[in-house]
Amino acid sequence: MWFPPLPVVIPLIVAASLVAIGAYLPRRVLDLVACATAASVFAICCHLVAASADQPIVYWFGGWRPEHRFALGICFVIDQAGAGLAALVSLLVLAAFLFSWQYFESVKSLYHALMLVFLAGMCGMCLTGDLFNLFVWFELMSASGVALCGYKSEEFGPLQGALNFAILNTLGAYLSLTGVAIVYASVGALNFAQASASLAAHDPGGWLVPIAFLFVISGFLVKAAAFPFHFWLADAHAVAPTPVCILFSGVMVELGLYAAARVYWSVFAIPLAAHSSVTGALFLTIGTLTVIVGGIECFSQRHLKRLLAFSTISHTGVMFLGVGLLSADGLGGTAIYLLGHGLVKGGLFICAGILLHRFRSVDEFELHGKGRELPWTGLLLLLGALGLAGMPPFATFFGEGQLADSARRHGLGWVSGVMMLSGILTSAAVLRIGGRIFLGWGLRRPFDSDEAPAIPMESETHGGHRNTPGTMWLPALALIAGAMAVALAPSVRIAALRAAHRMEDTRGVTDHVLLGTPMAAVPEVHIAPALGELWKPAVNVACAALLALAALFPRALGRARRAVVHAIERAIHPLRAMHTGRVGDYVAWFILGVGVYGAMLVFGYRR
Amino acid sequence: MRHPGRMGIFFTGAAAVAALYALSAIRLPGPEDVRGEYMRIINGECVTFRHVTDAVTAVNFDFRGFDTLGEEFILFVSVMGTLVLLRQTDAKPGAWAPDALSPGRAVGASDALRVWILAMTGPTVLFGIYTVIHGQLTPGGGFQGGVILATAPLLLYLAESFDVFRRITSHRYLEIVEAVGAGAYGVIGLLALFRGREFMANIFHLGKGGNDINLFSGGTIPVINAAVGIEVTAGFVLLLYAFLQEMLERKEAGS
Amino acid sequence: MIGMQLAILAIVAAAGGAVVFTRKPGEQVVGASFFGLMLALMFFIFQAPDVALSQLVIGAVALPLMVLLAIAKTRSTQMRQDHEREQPRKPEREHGRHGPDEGRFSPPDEERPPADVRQPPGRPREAR
Amino acid sequence: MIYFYAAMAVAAWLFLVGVYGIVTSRNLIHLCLCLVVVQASTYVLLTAVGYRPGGIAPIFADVKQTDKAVDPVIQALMLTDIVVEATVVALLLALTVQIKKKTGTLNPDKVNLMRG
Repeated sequence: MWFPPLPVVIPLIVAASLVAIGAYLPRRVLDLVACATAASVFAICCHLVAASADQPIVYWFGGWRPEHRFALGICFVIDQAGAGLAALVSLLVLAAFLFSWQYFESVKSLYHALMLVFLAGMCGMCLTGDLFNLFVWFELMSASGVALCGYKSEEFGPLQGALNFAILNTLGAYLSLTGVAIVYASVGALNFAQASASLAAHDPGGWLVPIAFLFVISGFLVKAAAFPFHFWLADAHAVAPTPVCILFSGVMVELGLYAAARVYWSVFAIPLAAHSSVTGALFLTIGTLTVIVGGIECFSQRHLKRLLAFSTISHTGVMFLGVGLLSADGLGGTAIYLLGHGLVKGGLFICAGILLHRFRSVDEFELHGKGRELPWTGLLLLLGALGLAGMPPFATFFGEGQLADSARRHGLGWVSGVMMLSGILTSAAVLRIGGRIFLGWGLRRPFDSDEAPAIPMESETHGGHRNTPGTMWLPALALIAGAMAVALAPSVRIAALRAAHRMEDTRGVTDHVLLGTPMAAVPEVHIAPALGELWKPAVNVACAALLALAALFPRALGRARRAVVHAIERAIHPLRAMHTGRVGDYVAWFILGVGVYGAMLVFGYRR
Repeated sequence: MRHPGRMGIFFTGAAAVAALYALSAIRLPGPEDVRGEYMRIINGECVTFRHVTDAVTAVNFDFRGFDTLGEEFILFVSVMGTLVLLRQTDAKPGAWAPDALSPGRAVGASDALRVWILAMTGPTVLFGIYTVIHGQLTPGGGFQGGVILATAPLLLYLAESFDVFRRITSHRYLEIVEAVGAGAYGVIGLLALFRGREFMANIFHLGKGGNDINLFSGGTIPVINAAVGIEVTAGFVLLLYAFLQEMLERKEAGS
Repeated sequence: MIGMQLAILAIVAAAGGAVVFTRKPGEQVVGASFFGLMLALMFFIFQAPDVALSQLVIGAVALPLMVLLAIAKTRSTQMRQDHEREQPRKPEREHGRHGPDEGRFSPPDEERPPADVRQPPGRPREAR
Repeated sequence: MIYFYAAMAVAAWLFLVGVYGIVTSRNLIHLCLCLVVVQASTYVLLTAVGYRPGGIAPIFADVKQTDKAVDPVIQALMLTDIVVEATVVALLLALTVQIKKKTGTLNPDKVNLMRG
């Protein structure tokens, strides 16, 4: 059994070696080593996906297998959901390394080392089966993420972004650790399976379990940019170097969501089973608020990277809705959606990086019409916008279809409406900015004087900017094409649903980990009929296009313009005013969010 | 948002969070027999099966050694991140503000005092090394001893000058040492794979008989402990170095 | 024993509050160092000598040291910036193309209305 | 058990007072030290969780293993926690120093690029 620890261990050892000898190696060798490492991690993760198809792989570090049903050591519990996510992570890291081939001309090996440690932390989060180990990888991911976010420390923007990122995430991590301590205090176990079994057998009663659950996941909610913990994300993503943004938006945020879902199903599902409706309502509330706030904020941005960051927030909301259905098919739909979104968002950020490379700006108004030189990048951006809208054949379409189907069967039809809202607002924003940049449509100056921040950016590259190197547009093309291709094969969708069934089978996993009992076969999975849903993306794209056109050509609204603009501003202003850019405010919102969601759980559980 | 709004939000949330703490406290701690099991097994096994007397070290480097690997790299990546943020790469000697060269000299400390500080360096190093290598027997270990060792060069700076500090703590060299310390941990873990065991399995000789406990018993534990000690020493010296150099940069000092 | 435990917990609580409510970083570092020391003592009293030793070297020594160095650095930066403000200096970098956003960097010590006092939402924007 | 409730109360106090400090902070270095106070709340909680009344330190050099000892697992977790603290603060201080250089102020409310 060689492979399970390697996705974490290989990048760590390579990172250490790069720091030790990297200064004596030429830049290209560093790039090659880094790419080779990411590629081999990708290959190993793909192998793990295949190997865990039948039964989850349980790997006990140090050979400390459970004695008398008691887990002494740390284990990896690798199922298809975790391994698949780790594969997505390593694929995006590979894309980021390719993209940064022409980037950061002056860097030494530290950039590569930080990225590899970041990769190791994310893989560890995907695969682990231990509460404290999850916290350790979470912290490793955050620490390397902060360092990467502030990488361009000669500018001010990255510094503030990294500071807000660090403070919010650190606070969240401490609260998570508090939750872990509470779990340990009540059952004396850190292993997921052990804690789940003990909590089920000795429920401490009262509100202890729901509160511990909330504390544990609050760190992950911060990472997942759930409302009202989301403020840091837009600040950090807007200013981080582009290759880092690919990872931040493509997978890091989703990993927060994954960790929350994983902790719920691995540890808390049985003790909280009697009140699953309350837990579901919590996730649905978070999801709805996050979709709306992220979508509206996204539409009101002019800075392309920041716009994409808010779109990520909105789409995370969709995934929260999927998790909130608390069902296997909802979770499977979320997995498909996550896959599609990660790839599309990675591709879109690369497009932003290409613009930054060519024109030293990602500002909507500064770039007005300049994109005419870059029709292919524009096409990729258009495709990305369609992917955000959930157009077939993008994976987001199939994921959304699955989620809508699952929601309908749970009597929560309104959920699909909220999901459509996210698609409309975010793709409208991308279409609008694309129309302005690549077609030169619309005004050259902001129509509204109360405009969104135009964060000064410096180019990340030196030298000639006359052309776009292949290492930049090829990854973007590959990612967006991948997002289209991946879910076309029904086998991928079936695998996602089966993985979700496995993840949801708490009791089966617990016995499998502690006793080695094989898990029961996965029941027949139900793929939602996709073609009947075709009207949704059509409506999405039509609404998005109308909205984008209205924003580009407000005069076409004629007499109604003043009233419309006025109404929209009234709606948007409070949200914009919330986002003050001050870390003290963010922390206050964080505490309020924890308090309110905690109150929700406490009052819900009394029923 | 104006300040009062922020405080309103905070106090509302804080009241609720305080209530959450209180509500969870009334049900804690859980039944003794349930939550004491982990502890009982470890306390019962660490001497007999691992040949170490410090159970905390046994947990850190053996039972839950994989956590410590992650933690090592948290330290590693934070040091690298701090260096990146402060951009300590190519400073040249002589770029320091003259009055900052030595706090000892700057405040006009007598030679006797400076000699005394210098003389303290030796015992500090000895104590640090002692703390590192006795980690498995008595309280202490790679982390604690490493930080103690890292303060030794600082004493040199206090007594002499930053140039002396710099000379014995070459930046490039320290980075290599830190990386080797961190990487060694992973490599020791990998060795077990080549022996056909799980990652991080304790494959070295644990000790003879049941009661053979000394500085070298415990198999991989003392080796990992030493690697951690090296990494922490180098890491903290680098951190102090980065901040010191940042403070002393003449260009910024406005002199 | 229990009396000692409660006493050290009370001291830790008080010292933590003192760290927060001391607003001057220079004085605060002293408080933080004391706080770290008290935490180490608490670990010791609660039978955690390993942790106590770590806390002693990190919380009471290494961390305050780093903070002190950072304070010293920011002071020297402040001196330089005060020095430069007396003579007109060239802007460090062109912000020109971002026109309206230059004002987002508030210069130090300059009293200006809080940046978030914005146009109330109800008023039509076009009038401005 | 009284020590446990006292510790829990102290942990809650440290968490909230530290966060209060962060919310009201006008100086980034002050803010970093408030974060240290927040983290200390997890130390206090973990210490109390690991403690057993009448237990001794889990070091069996001079005592037999059968003696009652406190929880070594929690102590190992705390060691990790303490190292994490130092490193996070180092990163934040590095950011602080750079922000001071770039903007000339340490007040987190005065530097603000990310509004709206």
